[in-house]
Amino acid sequence: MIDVLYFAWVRERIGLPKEQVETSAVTVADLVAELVQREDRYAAAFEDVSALRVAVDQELCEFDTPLAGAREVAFFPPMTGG
Amino acid sequence: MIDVLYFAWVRERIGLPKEQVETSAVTVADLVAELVQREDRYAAAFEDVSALRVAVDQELCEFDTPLAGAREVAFFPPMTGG
Amino acid sequence: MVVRVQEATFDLGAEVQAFAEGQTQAGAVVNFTGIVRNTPDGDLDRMEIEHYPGMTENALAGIEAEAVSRWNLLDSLIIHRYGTLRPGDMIMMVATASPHRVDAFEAAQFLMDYLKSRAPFWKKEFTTDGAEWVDAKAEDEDALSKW
Amino acid sequence: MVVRVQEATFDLGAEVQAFAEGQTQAGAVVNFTGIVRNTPDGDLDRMEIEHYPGMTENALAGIEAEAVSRWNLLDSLIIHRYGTLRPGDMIMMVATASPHRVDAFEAAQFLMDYLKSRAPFWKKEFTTDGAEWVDAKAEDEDALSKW
Repeated sequence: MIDVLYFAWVRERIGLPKEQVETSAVTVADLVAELVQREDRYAAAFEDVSALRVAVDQELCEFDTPLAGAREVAFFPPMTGG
Repeated sequence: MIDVLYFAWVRERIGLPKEQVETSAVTVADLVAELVQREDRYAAAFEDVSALRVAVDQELCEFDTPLAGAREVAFFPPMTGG
Repeated sequence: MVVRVQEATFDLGAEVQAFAEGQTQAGAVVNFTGIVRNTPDGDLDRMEIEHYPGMTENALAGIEAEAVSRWNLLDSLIIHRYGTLRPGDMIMMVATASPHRVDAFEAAQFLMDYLKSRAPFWKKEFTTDGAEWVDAKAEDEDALSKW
Repeated sequence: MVVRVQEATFDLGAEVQAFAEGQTQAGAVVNFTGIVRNTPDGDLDRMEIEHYPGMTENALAGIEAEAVSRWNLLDSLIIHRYGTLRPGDMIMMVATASPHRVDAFEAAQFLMDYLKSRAPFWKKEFTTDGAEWVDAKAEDEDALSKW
């Protein structure tokens, strides 16, 4: 079980801020592939992963980052702080 | 007649902040040459003009700047504002 | 070295004064303040800033630690708000203190550049035309390459 | 666009707050504050700042006008003190307001670089060892070449 978080328009498209996912995905990309299979709203959110950023356990990382031992994965658009 | 002003260590070496000078100097450098002839304290202040800055009518300028029409000339070391 | 992420507004004058007064070794204090700017049409009702609690604090502390390792910084402060903000409201501030002005300026610019693109905040603008997420700017991403 | 040359201290917090609050079009406000730094030995009793009344105001206004011509500045403020100052006292501040952070930062740095070497102020330090005029730094003169 892994916590999956969504922010900004990713959250809006998927319709929830956080969920627990039972997965055996090896990398972030594998997890995305599993989610996209579920429902159209996931497919809509992950339509263009180049427009997304991902954090594993609150650290920015890449889509090929392994998920071994990860407790929390977050997907969001590029950040607009400041 | 022209007002001649001195600041910082130039003022201290010459011993006064301001004086009126009767001069027919054509340039700043001519005025410096006249002053240096007067007394040792002027010679001490103008010993190394490369260490000095000059303003004519409150505008920074060069030692070869003409004095025609000038009302005020000021001599001082490089500025240390901020 | 302090990071604060908060919904409440902050008293800019009091923060800057307290930050500068605490500096006995610093000759230079730089402060940047970000303010909610209205749209060119002047039709911005509000901005909502979402963030990632936990990661936000970690990311800002990490950016600050990186600045400390690169410049001669005696102190720094980052305050960033989330929630609903109106035009003219203060969004955030950074402050840096150093013996020398170049360090204070560069560190503040570095903090701002990283904070823009690497701290997990997202802005949504609500105008009379509707609501829209603010897009990240390519120039903000490019700004990181100079550090 | 305001220039103030004064002997009295200034209330940094109040100045920064008032400056930032006045900005309805600016997204970015940058403030630099210069503070009297003690000597490495900690033996600085006081600093005396001399200036050239009249020329000082003109030089600062000229530097400010130059900044306005180069960057997208909505507002700026320069306050510079003269007279006797003690370690920890605030010497001066500049503030800039712009729609964009790069303009606000660069204009503030430009103002500081010019003010350091082109505004007619001179500092004398009084320590337990005696009094000495502060020498201009080559790096301050060099800083002007980048603008």
